[in-house]
Amino acid sequence: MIAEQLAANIIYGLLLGGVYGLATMGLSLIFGVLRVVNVGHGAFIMVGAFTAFWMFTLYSIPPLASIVVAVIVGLAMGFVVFMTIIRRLLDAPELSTLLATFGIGVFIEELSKFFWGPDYVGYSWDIGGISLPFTELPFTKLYAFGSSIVIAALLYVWFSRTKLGKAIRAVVEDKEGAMVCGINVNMVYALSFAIGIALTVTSGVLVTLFTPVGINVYMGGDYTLKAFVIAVLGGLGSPWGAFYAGFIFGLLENGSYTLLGLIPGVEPFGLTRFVSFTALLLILLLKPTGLLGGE
Amino acid sequence: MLKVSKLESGYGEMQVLWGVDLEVKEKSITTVLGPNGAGKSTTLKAIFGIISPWNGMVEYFGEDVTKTPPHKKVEMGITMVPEGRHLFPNMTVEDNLLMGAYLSRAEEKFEDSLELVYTLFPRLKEREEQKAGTLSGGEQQMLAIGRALMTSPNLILMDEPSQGLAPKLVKEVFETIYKLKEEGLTILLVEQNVFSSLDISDYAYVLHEGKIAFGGSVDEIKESEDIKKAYLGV
Amino acid sequence: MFKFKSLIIPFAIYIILIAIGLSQPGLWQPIMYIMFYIGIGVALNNFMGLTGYVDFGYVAFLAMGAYGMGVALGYFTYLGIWAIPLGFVLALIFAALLCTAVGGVALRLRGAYFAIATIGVNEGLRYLIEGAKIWGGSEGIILSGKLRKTFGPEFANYLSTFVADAALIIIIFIASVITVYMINSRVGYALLAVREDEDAAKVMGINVTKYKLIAFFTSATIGAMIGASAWTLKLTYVFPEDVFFIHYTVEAIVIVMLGGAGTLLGPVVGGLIYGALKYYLSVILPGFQLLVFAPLLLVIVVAFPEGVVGFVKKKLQERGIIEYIT
Amino acid sequence: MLLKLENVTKRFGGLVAVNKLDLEVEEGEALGIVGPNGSGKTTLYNLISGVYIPDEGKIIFEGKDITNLPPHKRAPLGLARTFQIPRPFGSASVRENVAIGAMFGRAHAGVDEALEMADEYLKIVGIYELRNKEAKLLTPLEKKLMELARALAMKPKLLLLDELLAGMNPKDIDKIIDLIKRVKEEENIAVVSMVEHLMHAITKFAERVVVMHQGRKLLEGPTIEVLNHPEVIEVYLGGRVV
Amino acid sequence: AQQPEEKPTTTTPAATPTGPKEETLYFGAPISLSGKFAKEGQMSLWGMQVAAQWINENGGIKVGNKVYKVEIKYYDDESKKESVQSLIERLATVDKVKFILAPYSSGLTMAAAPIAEKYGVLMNSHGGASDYIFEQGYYYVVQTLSPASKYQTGFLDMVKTLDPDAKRLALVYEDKEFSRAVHQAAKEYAEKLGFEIVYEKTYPAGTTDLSPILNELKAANPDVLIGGGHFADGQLLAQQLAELNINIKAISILVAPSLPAFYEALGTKAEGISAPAQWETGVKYSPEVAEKLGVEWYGPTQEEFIKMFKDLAGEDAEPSYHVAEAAAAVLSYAKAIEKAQSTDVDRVREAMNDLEFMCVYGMWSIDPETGKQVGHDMVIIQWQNEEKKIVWPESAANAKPCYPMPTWDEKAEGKTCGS
Ligand SMILES: Nc1ncnc2c1ncn2[C@@H]1O[C@H](COP(=O)(O)OP(=O)(O)OP(=O)(O)O)[C@@H](O)[C@H]1O
Ligand SMILES: Nc1ncnc2c1ncn2[C@@H]1O[C@H](COP(=O)(O)OP(=O)(O)OP(=O)(O)O)[C@@H](O)[C@H]1O
Ligand SMILES: [Mg+2]
Ligand SMILES: [Mg+2]
Repeated sequence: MIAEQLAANIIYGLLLGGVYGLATMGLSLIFGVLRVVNVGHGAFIMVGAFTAFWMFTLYSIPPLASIVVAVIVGLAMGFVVFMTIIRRLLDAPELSTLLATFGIGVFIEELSKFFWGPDYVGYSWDIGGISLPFTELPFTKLYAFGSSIVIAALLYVWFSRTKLGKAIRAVVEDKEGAMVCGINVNMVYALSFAIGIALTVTSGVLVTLFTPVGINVYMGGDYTLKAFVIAVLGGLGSPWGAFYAGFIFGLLENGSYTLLGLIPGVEPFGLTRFVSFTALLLILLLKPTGLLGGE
Repeated sequence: MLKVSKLESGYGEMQVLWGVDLEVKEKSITTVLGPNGAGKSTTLKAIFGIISPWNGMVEYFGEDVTKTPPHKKVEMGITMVPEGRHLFPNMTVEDNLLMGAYLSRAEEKFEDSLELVYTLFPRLKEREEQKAGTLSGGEQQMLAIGRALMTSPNLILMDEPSQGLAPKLVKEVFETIYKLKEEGLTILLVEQNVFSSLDISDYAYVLHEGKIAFGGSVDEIKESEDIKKAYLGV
Repeated sequence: MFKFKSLIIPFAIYIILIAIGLSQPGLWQPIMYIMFYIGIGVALNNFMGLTGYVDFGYVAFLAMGAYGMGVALGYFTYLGIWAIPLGFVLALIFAALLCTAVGGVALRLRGAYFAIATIGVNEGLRYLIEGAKIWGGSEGIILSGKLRKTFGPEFANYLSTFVADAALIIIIFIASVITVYMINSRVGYALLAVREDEDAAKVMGINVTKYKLIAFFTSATIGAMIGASAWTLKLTYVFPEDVFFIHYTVEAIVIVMLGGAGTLLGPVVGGLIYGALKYYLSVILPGFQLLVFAPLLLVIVVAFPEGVVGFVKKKLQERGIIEYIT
Repeated sequence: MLLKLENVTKRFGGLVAVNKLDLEVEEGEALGIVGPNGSGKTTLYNLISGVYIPDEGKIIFEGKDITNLPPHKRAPLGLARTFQIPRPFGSASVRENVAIGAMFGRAHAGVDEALEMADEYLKIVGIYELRNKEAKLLTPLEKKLMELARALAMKPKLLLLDELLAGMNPKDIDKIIDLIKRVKEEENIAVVSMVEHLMHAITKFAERVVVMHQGRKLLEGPTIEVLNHPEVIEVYLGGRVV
Repeated sequence: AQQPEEKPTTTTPAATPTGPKEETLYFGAPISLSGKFAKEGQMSLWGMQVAAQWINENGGIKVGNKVYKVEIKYYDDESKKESVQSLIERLATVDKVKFILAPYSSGLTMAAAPIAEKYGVLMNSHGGASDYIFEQGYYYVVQTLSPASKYQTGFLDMVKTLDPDAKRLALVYEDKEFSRAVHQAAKEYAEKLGFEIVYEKTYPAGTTDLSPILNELKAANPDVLIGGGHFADGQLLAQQLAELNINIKAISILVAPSLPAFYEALGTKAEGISAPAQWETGVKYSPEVAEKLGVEWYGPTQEEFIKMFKDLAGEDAEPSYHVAEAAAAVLSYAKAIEKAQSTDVDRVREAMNDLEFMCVYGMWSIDPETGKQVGHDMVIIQWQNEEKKIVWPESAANAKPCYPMPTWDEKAEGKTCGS
């Protein structure tokens, strides 16, 4: 009985972890390249969630297809935000971008509320699932997971195989060095920011595949928090680290539940959060720069 | 080939260059000497575009490139070996060189450039797989020059390439620079090592408080005791 | 002493604010609202501004303070009036305990790793309290009834409408003095070095851990005092969801950055701008204030990336008045 | 004996940066340390100042074993250094930078006293007029001079200079060497150890020279003698210099 | 800022040529138009405005020879306690408002109480349900909505009536003060009714995956489930019950199902799911019913109410119970003021003690001592055939309960509660 539930929770944890991972990669990428801590991260996830919602509700476009829309929306938003604000702050003290992204996040939320209202919306894309002996696995969640993996893999290939991907790495390592190689540093910044935001918005779509309800303009806060933690766990600035860390976090969150349930007189679900956040600290104690963090 | 006229620039509100004029002839080595803080590095940075010129003009083969951003300059065949090397420390030696050939113009000549670099610096070939950050100072300097060569440049701006190198390496670096000239490259060199740089240069300028205090052929400088005393402390 | 010249402007600001609050109808709470923001700015600045470390989990210290007071008033109500000083003591103790735990673990981390690890501390602690049902778990501690029964409704009200505010004001005054003292003492210089280059600071003979802990501890305990007074005493309840709300940390960081980190005047001006702007916008444009507030904030960041006070300081670099601005 | 290193080794992964090194530094001497790039000179300084802890061996300072002492406990004993790549406290003023040295080094001055000392040392190194400037705005040279003032203000017994003169104008080099020599006498700094690649500077300053090569001590002895040794010429100088 | 001038404050005389003296009476409201309660805040504001409009169009509030027109003076509290306190004070002093409509949620109401008390203003809670607010001894805080302890009890009564054999009850709810209060009270009540509690677990706020709990719940095999907490998690609970194919005979979820968005989000999955509501469109409160019960009717009829709401909020908007409860709070002030024939806070509060009336929202009367709402009854709604129907209590119902609800598989094939 307990074994079955544990198995179910582990599977769910892994699925959830995949989405967490993707939802963090954008944050990590932006930090890695631009040293910008995007406090407004969750607002972009929210935009992605609403993209999926509107595409489905207005045009009956299945959420998987609206990933394409999300990428476009994300690139556009990223580009605009970079050009209007972030670009002006690159030479300013590191933390001023934190202030800026806070403002951007609030602005996006409030603007969304202005247009879309404060409702908690959702959509039903019922496409069945797989029945396992101990639980049910809806296809939507499997798709969310699959898409995360595919997107992460595509990004990996793009990063390691294309010139532009390498240029991004070069800029991260040494800006002036990149300049003398003929790399357009500003373009790389703009592009990385835009890709980071596009990833985040896309992950917002996948989040709704996982949780197609409760979509609201303020939904991003919890994701921001988790994304921060996962980003650090994976090693800041390392999108791949973030991806792995997503799995660990998802697993801890869901997987520890069954065991905590054995303790009498507590709320095991609440304590899973305690466990996952404590695990973060322990891991950082052993490896102060996260799993894949450099020096 | 490169003509700089009345160049003014600085940092924030502080002006450092107060009208620098200089000229670099094709296939020559031109050295800029001068005391610390005179604005030598600033001049190179302003020419290359790392900081923007406030006033004046930079011409490259007669074309106005004053406002051209660095990556476009590299495209046109200008590159720089910056002070402090600015390598990609976590990339291997090979990858650093690869990044040098980032632009397609350079990529086409990748094989040739790489061969040139490895013949000039056999040490780099030996350390191909080592991370740039763990190289010794001298090796790093070689790599910085090598990476610049990979952009298949016509003109290289070099900022104190011999700084911090062991005497043996200093010699090698100057020899290398000389060889580069023989290969048909043009070099604008900033140095503190007065004697060695004058030895290999064709033309020299002395920069003092953001202005050119002297410019001419190397022989002229060598002959002028005044200049040596006043600006070079030798 | 000349060092304390830089207290003149902040104290003048406080006194003017208080005077406005006392003389203008309906402005006392708004002023306290602004003072609260100034308070968390000054408190966080004592750590963040002086060491350069960002603590995203900072609100946990306010929470510890809130719980300290909550536990004293909720579980030791029989002590009568003495429960209040006990509350402050417990606030200090809880904050110090958390400080030791976090300091021992997280302060070994650098930069953004530290910043975000502290989120883990904050969230972990919150879910521990909720999950293990400590101090009432998610139901929190509700005090109004107890206070009213123990002290009578008059005095209970007096506690949350006067004593709490007075305590906050006193805390802010003391915190400001501490800040100026720290900045001008060996501690301040040590922290300046730590902020700029921790490794070089060590070689200079600075016991980096010690000074970081001093700043951390100071900032944490001031935060706890604010939590005890501005939250528990004033609101008469403690809910974990509320006191561990990370938004407060973000606001505090924003205030410090807005004004200028590492200066005393910075968070004061930051809190003033932040609080006043938000209050008046919510009065003039209810429902749309954040839509206006956010772009305003962005304009300020782009115009003064080093904070308003940082900018002014730079402009006044060579003038005599600079001595008054720290 | 002021400083004694016994069989000190430091590894980075597979690389042995400092290899079974023995080194003794007498009180009152002016020592030069030279060697090819990557021969372990900076690493040696990092070991002495406590930035790294050796993998093997012992470091003894004034008879006290400081091998495992953290850096902040070494400085008050009388150790001070400059960095090869300057590490100023960027947003602090030049004066504050130097004062920090005076406060936490062996001088252990109070705040006011330290600020006065800072002025004094800034005058000595000749950048007094820059004292209110933010340190990060200095030129590399000025940063080096500030680091020298900062190290001197610590009132060290042993001063470790790491390529202080690199990139300096020949005219200034002579001035700085004179200055260090003078301060060394006046301030009773027992020893100055200097790492440089500039041979005219080394010959002008050092009484004794240690040559490092691949983490080991290749040779040591009186300056002129060592610099003329064929092995040194072979691995380091590449030709006769003096 | 686009509005340079602040609106005139206090009771400014309106320009009326003749007749009784007309004045404007401001009711003050700190309201959550941003932050986590933005949705409820917006709904409540509309409710207040509808009620004020109705009062003004129907002769205002008559006190002596004066006629008061009502206007709602509101500010956005961003769902934050610090703001609430400032705004209460501003309302009490600058705007000289004596009658406050409390902010949304119990926590914010608690934060407001000491300040309100200090300035001697009356505070009427239309969105703070928790019982503890009224156990603290605040005399000037009164309640219009039914307290938390009553939320899930009606549903349990209903199940017990429908199927005395459905004994296995499970509770799955959000670990927050409000839902805890609701479900603790419900649990006690259930035990009294003879239910067997087969499963009880909470989940933390902000959860996006309930599967760990639901996998366990499935094994517990309950007949009846009560739970939820707020909008997002309530929707999620239903969604994941469907995904995991956990069939239960009757489900009541707090808050979420009472909004149309619930059905829009879940589609047929919402069929048969119930929720407690303070009010619902179609509930049978009318002047006639009032007459039958011998209580006074006050305020718009349901048709009027909904029409006025739609005029204000837009044709597509559906009033949630927040609209009605906020409107009722406004009406209760008006009624009490008329009864007291004074705008004096103490006299009005006293008048409230034995005030009893019915409005579109239902009955209104409070416990004189604590101010707690005792007159009002909750209703149970259930989604049936794409519509929200009132199924309990029988006196208010406009449909029969659909019991047991269709299984998830049946629903997936399109079966609804009507078909
Ligand atoms: N990044 C910078 N920010 C502000 N000021 C700078 C910066 N870099 C240089 N300066 C200022 O510009 C002036 C000229 O500096 P520059 O580096 O060009 O001199 P230089 O001739 O190259 O000296 P050196 O021989 O020491 O390299 C100096 O006074 C310095 O203070
Ligand atoms: N932190 C480190 N991690 C890995 N390798 C290191 C580290 N520090 C130094 N090294 C390596 O140790 C060797 C010795 O370096 P060190 O800096 O001591 O040389 P050096 O004698 O000071 O050279 P230079 O004259 O160029 O400054 C070099 O090969 C260097 O790459
Ligand atoms: Mg230079
Ligand atoms: Mg070195």
